[in-house]
Amino acid sequence: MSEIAKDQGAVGDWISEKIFMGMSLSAYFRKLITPFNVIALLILAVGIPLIVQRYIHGLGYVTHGSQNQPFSLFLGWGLFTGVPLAATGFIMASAVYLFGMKEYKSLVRPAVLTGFVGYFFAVTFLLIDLGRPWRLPYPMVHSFGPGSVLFLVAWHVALYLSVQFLEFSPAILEWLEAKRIRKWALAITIGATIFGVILSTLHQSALGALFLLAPGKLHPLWYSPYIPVLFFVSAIYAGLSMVIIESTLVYRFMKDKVDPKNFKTIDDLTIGLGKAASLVLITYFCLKLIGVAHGNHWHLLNSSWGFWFLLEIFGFVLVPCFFFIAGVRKRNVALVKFTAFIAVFGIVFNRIMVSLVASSWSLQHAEFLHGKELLVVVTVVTVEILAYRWIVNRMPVHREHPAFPGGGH
Amino acid sequence: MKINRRGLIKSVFAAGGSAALARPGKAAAGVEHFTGNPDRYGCLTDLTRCVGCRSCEAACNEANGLPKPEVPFDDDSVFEHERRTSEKAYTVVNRYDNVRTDAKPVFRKIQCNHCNEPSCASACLVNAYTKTPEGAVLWNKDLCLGCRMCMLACPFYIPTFEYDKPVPKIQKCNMCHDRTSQGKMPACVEACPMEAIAFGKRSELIKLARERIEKEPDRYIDHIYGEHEVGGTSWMYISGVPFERVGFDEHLGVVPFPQYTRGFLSAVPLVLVIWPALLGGFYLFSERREELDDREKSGKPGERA
Amino acid sequence: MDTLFDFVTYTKGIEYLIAVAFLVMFIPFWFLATSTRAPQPERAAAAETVGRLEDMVGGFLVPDSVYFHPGHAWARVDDHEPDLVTVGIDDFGQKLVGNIEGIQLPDIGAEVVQGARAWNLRLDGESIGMLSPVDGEVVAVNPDLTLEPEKINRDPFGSGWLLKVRPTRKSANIKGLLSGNFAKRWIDEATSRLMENSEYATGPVLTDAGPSRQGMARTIDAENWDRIVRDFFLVTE
Amino acid sequence: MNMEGILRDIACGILVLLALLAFAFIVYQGGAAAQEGDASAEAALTGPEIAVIGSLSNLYEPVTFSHRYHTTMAGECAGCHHHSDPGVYMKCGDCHGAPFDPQNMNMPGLKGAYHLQCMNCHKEMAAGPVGCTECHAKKPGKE
Repeated sequence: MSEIAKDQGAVGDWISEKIFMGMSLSAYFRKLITPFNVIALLILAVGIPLIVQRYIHGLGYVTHGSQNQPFSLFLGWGLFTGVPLAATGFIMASAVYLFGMKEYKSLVRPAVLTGFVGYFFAVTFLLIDLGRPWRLPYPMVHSFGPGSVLFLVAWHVALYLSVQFLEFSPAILEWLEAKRIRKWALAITIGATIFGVILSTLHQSALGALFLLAPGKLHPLWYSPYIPVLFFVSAIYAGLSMVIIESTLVYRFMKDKVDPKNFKTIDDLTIGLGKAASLVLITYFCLKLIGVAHGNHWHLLNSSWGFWFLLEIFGFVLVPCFFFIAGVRKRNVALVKFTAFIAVFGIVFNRIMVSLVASSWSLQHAEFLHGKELLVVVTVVTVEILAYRWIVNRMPVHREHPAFPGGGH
Repeated sequence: MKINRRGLIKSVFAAGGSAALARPGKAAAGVEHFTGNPDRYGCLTDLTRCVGCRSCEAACNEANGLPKPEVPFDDDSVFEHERRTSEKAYTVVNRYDNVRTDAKPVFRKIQCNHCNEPSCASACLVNAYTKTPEGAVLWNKDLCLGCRMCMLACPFYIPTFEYDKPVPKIQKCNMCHDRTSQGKMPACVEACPMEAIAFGKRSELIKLARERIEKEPDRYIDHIYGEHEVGGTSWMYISGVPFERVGFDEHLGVVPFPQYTRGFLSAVPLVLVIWPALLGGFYLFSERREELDDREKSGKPGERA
Repeated sequence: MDTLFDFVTYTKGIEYLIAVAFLVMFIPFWFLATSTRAPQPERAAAAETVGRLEDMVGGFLVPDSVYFHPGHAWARVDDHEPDLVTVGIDDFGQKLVGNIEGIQLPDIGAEVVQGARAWNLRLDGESIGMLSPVDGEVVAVNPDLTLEPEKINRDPFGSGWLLKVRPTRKSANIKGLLSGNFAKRWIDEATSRLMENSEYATGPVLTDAGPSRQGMARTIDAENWDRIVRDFFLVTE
Repeated sequence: MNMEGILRDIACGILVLLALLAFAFIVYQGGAAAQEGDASAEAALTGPEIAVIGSLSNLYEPVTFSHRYHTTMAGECAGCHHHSDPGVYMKCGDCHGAPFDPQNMNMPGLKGAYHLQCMNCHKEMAAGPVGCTECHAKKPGKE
């Protein structure tokens, strides 16, 4: 059918089918008027001008601009929280292709998409936060600092963004119905997955290793030479929980874009993911205790900071762990889904704590939430959700393209 | 010929032990010790001499062409609250109560300490900081991305960022590197009436500091701040008052900061090299198992011709 | 390198280069290491069918590791499945019948008895039975044969295997089978017997590259080729 | 911590203090005028009445140093003209030049010598000008 359209040179048809999902222009736009989209439009109307002014007046226009606290919410949320939450790609790809859990195959593409969009917008946040964003490729092409941990993070986030694009490209090529190129895209799946796991292991842990250089600044309860391992292990259960959350939301709000047969298996898959997450959570809980033991900071636990630390490891690690176990044993899928939200909130809590709050514990007065910062973050997250939805609506992510049975990848 | 385990272990240790004893000197050489350029320059601030006249701030402002401050340099009202350096002032002087004799307050000048092993340099992903042989740590505006990782890495909170500029720079004291390379003294040193800041080779300054402390033991605390802190800095301080009472951080330890990330960085190539085979192995393992499953499954009542 | 910073920058730079070089080298190494494993079964079997010179007798492959039943079926115990016996048609048999259109294999779990009919070949509208070389229970049949029966002709001792049997009287069965030199001599006699009842030499039948499409029997006697085949396969109908 | 050293210092410090207090009282009564005329009592203390110190003048005006006043007050010359043979009174600039000479790091430069000498003494005596503009006015236009 698409060949005939192309032959007649009707590019319009191709666009209407690919971009507007086969609807006429007016029908498409009429369909766009939904409450969610209206709110999103409002947010963008406020946020986009802020971002523009950030580039005109400098970063101080949208951040608290403190010389003692270099990181703002853009890095705290966008990079330090965004990247572990985008670890879905390497978790599912390695589970299915390297460890042979073929039953999770239906979740691979959504996970890779979540990862790709997550990393893409982590880089977007970086472009907002960097003083000279046009120099982003410098560490790759212009001047190397191999002694710096951030050098590793820069290289790996860039490489992993492209690896994830390659891993997701079969879906794009199926959407564009480019058979030959798709064959090549599928051929590199295993190689891309292995390389993706290597990259992810390193930069998830490297994000934590950035704080090794601030022994006096990060609170001793959070500071330990194990930060890289803690960041990596928590990224694993972050990825697992995000896969659960992503599939929950899409199966709930975008039912028509999901392959009917997936509905039958999603509950078992969710239970499986929950079980895996509980194992990682209990490991992470113990690693956190070892971190405290390493510096012998037990006495710090009964301080105000100690309270926050205890809240984190009990409220956001141990509680989700046992909720997951309860959900798995009683096969209560709703509980597993709910726990995934808690676990992800725990990740957000930990990353914001490490990157922004606890790394200013030694300052007399520290500034935190800055209104405009929050607004810009909400704006970029909104754009992220819209982009994700745009892709899932069009590309065979949760469903197979009719012309490519079995989905291949 | 049965070698029991204990016999084997004993022989291994014997071999190992003798090697270590034979040439202990050799093993010791393995320990890394970095001296840096022995002839590098530095500064020594003597807090007992500083009278808080802030001529150094004025000189620094002029030498670096920094914007004029709101409060003039001879206005003492700035001493009410503790200030930090900013993108418009590479050095500031703060006043502290004198805990020993309340006659004369103590003044402390803050500026970049030009560490021997700069944490900012170790944090920078584009190598924009260089520890020059002359001792100064310089920031390179042609490389910097503005990621501000150096600000987190600096234990003295020194590098500052131009938040109000669309094309921001990192601003910090560069020990008047252009002046010193023309043989002149840094502007603040030259301007200081009381010669509270001595400028010279770091090794000379350490000797000078020790001389002053020995000559007047009651006047000085017997500690040169910066001789060992964070692996040693080029800008050092001697004071008549305990350092933490004058805003110094006494908990920074003596480990040079690049050492803190070295452990992690040496694990990185291990992951890069081990993971491919490890993950490849998992892939082969699961492929093999899947192949066996298929063969088993297909063995069942296959459809016959 | 008189400062730790220079030293770390230098050493990490070198380590990264080594690691990157390793990663680039790993890809070809991976194909080198893993590719040899996958196609191995075919190649090994092909090696057997094409036959090392000493295994060839008058143009027919007679591998040493195989036991032959006079009805031109073979049995072999593979080292990776010590308690199973793989069964198939020998090179002489498949060349005798030519391209096999289809095959009717016993069900899994069925019992086969040495010297009793166990499966039927279907070719040119005829259905020709063959005798099982061993006693035992069928545990597996070759899944590819339903779609690709020609595998039997192409690789009778390898991917063209027919069934897998859990033998019940293995040692006794072996006594009734031929192997090594006995098998070679038996194939030699079979070849000469085939030549006796054909007017012209079997030469042309064997000279073309692989087994001729029709098979030797039909080349020799187009009408009652099935009688010749049944005679060699020691079956009555 | 040798106790005798400290006691001896305190004792002589008090003595000097008393002498100076008495002297300052006399001077205070007499006012500046007395300072000019009373040369005879200190016949041995010669040297310029007023010394203008301005060799380093840059941001500040030169200092008009009341030399005679200080000699009468100090009662001896070695306080400032130190490290030299008796009777030999050199100018400060003869020994003190550029600061931080690697061979003799502890010897202040000329500017340092002036300030260290004058201000430390003023502080010890808790008398005499200490603020910048109290000794020398800022040159106009030099902010």
